[in-house]
Amino acid sequence: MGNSTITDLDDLAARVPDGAQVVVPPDYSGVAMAATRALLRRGVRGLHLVAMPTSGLQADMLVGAGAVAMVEAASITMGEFGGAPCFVRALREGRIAMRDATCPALHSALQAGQKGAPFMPIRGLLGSDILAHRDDWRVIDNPFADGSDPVVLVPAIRPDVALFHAPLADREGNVWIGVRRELLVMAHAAHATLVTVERVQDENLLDDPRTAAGTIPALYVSAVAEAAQGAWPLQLWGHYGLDGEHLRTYVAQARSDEGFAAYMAEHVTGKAEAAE
Amino acid sequence: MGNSTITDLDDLAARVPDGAQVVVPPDYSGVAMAATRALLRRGVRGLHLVAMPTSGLQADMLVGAGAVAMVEAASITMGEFGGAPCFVRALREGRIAMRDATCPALHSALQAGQKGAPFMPIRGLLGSDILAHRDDWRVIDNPFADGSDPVVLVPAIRPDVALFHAPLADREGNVWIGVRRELLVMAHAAHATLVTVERVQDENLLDDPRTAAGTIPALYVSAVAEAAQGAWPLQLWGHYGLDGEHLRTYVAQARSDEGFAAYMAEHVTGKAEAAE
Amino acid sequence: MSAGHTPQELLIAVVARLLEGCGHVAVGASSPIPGAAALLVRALSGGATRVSILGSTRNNFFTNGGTELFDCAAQGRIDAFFLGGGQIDGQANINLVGAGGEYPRHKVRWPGSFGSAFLYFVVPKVILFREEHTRRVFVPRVEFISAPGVSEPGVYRPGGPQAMVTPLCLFAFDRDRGRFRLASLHPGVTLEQVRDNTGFDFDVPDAVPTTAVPEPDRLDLLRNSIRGEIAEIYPRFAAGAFADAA
Amino acid sequence: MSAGHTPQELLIAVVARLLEGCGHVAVGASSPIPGAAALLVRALSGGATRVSILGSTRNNFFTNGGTELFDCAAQGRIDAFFLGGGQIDGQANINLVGAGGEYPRHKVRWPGSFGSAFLYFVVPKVILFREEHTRRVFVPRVEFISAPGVSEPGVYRPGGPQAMVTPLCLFAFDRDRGRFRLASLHPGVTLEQVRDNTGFDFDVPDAVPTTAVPEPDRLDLLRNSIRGEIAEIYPRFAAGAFADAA
Repeated sequence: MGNSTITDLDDLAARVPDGAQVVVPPDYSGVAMAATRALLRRGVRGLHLVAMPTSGLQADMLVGAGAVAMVEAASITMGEFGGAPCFVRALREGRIAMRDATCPALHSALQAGQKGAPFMPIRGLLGSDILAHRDDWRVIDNPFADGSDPVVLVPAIRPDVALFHAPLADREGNVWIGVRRELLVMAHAAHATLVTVERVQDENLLDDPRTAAGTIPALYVSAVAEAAQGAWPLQLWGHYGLDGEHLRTYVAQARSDEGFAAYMAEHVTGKAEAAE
Repeated sequence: MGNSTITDLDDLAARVPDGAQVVVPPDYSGVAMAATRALLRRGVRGLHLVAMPTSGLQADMLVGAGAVAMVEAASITMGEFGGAPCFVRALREGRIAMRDATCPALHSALQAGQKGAPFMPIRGLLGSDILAHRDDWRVIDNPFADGSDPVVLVPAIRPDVALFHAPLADREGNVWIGVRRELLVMAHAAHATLVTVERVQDENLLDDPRTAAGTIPALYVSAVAEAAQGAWPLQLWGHYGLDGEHLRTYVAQARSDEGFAAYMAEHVTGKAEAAE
Repeated sequence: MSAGHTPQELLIAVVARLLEGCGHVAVGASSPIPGAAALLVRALSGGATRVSILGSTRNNFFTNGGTELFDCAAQGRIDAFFLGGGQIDGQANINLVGAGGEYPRHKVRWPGSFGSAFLYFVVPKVILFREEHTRRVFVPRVEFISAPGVSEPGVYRPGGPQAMVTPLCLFAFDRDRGRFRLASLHPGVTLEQVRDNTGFDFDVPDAVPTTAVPEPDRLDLLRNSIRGEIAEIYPRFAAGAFADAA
Repeated sequence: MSAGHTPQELLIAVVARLLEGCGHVAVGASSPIPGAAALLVRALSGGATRVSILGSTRNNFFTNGGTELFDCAAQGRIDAFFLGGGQIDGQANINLVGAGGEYPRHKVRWPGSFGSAFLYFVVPKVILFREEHTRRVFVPRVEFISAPGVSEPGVYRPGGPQAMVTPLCLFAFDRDRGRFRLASLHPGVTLEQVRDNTGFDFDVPDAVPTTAVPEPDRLDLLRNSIRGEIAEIYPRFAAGAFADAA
């Protein structure tokens, strides 16, 4: 448990075992797309993908490639570009298991994992079909209430792997995430945390109190790989916007298995990208 | 619920009602000592003081002055300067109620308050006399465990007031707390948050992503007062150390009611300090 | 454009009236009309109303990650929020998950429930908003309850639905009776038109008012100032939704 | 100073041996000897052992506030921690609250339990450390259990006491039997001396080893490098605890 390893994309991808429970952030928060492509090239299988709390392109590509056994999410969508084509198709054809949730239920379950608490109570949900389909959740009567007060308990999530992209790391493996605190919670809760960054700098992020406040200490980071534009074609807050033209192309191609295969060949498994 | 008020120490002190549940940080995290002296000058009474999770000089002075009805804490101590004299005396003489806790139980209860969760499970405590004396806590069997797995539940803390000192605020009332995240949790959980700062700056703290990562947004801040050296004689991280000579004097004087009264007259209610 | 305002300007004005007096309005992703309405109310309040817009940089001051919106709402610091649904029924149940066939293998799958089954319970004033008023959306009974409109006694629920805004009309929601009541018909819309396009039963007062058109000063504000603010997040919407400033 | 080392140097060496192989050692406030021992083990490990010292700026990398130490421990990321107590009994129960009279009106009141009743349960290797070895401290039964030494079957407890270091000796703790066993006597200390000053019963092996004195290379490290590191947090301790470097 010394400092984290500074490595490359292929090594990072090799650290995600088949069948792992992998937690990933929403499209706006720093998605490790370059690492996801490396993961797809290595042919990962059987993932239990936990969106914290939503996902889009990343989930859709992983599902489309047959890498996912189960999706747990409050939402899977390509946002203004439409539904997630491979996800929707796989769900309809029964090729993946689905655990629908709400955003705050997922955040609370992850925070329970972060805190080593066995579960967390979460308001709402009562009377919803989300709850009706979650046999892994429980309803108890709040023992502090005077009268009856049913409350849902969600079990802690301690993912095998947290995978995300951030602007900056240092040579010790400290990672700067600014106000995107869900990334810090993910790293705390997960057994292994794999991060791609735009850039690795020499100065220790913890030495400056301003950057320290937005930093995940290396203790929680297993490995870091440099990947410039590593969230492309998604955005990275404060650095670059999403590539709308590319996303429109993706959504159009992914509407069919053949189109998705063509997209994969061109952008993921093809020669140009293999050198990534 | 617009921006927070920029005000002065006396107005800040006037915003703490008698009988309020007030949460305060540990001695090293930014204690609003100048505001505490203003509070003592206004003669506050009946406070339910919650240390998050420990306190020292601040709790001792408030207890010594008869301002406190109940203390909830994992520890009350003057650290290397010894025990907290007024606290120890008041406890022995039965003048205050005491709720002993552990640090993580208090942090979890406050986080439950922050999240609007009715309670939080917390590990440990089973078999302790802390638990034996907390009739406001509950033990349930973890409903997710296969066998028996008793776990303690602590009810959420939503303090009336959070009171602390920080290095910096801006004119909107955003407050910079760096890595001292317990201050942010306090502000989220409390109904009113009163903050003293070394300095109020013109630039908005949320405009720079580095300072934003360590900032409590004004939404959670009721009022801010400028108080240079506002933690004195305690330390403020990154700004000044504690005044050891003064603290030794305090501990020596506070050993008796008379000595404490003399300290108060000289340093709190006396003319010099009244102009603070 | 009818009677001096665009359809979007009318809906913004209707939503804005529902938000008046709110201390803090939060607006989710992909919600240009609610977002514009919230910004309008803020402008009218002289800054007393705070607005948080997910996806906006300028109007999002959260510093504690993705959980903060929900924590903030549960703390009672958010007065109004917006929800929609692929299906909405007469009890204000909303469905953001799917329709046709059996869950999870629905024939049509929508993105998912997001934070609906939490915010619908804790935010005092939830406004349902849909830009499509058809029997496809307004169904007798949703096929999947992402979040229920009403809860049994004993369920912790300080929040819930207050009104629903559509391109045809404004509904009020009676939480005790668990039913919508037609509050006003937008200019030019008939009761029959609403009935024909609504799959659930709702209450109708003896005299149905007509929705007030946007006040001229508000139209000025929208066209001169809000248009620019909302363009940060929804440039395409901002370009098409407003009439030119006078 | 006896046999070429100070009493503090001996205790640091004893504690350091208990920490060898740990990935991450955390040290609480007011703990100079455990702190120095942890820094020594880090130096010996070539950096493989991570050390977190509360109150240190240079050896504290936490960025999530006061809760992080406890969360980190519960995640299984802290291998060793130190606890003490105003009273400690033969079942390794510790009392950090008070003695004499009835709680909470104890005649003697100590600071309080801090995180003991959490860390004692979740940190695999908890080392009890006291610089006073008397019957006042080591009592038959603590008057207030801040944290119990052992737990009933079924209680979640991956952690617990492993050993206790005093100025007279080193005890090992048998969690299954809930009893201390004398592991070694410090140089010059007799079994009778330990028995006379210990209020609880403990196991004694047929032959009691003598605690090994600090290895010369470790003394060098302590005097040349650790002394400076620990001075950041405990300047007075650093000035008095070490013999001069050769």
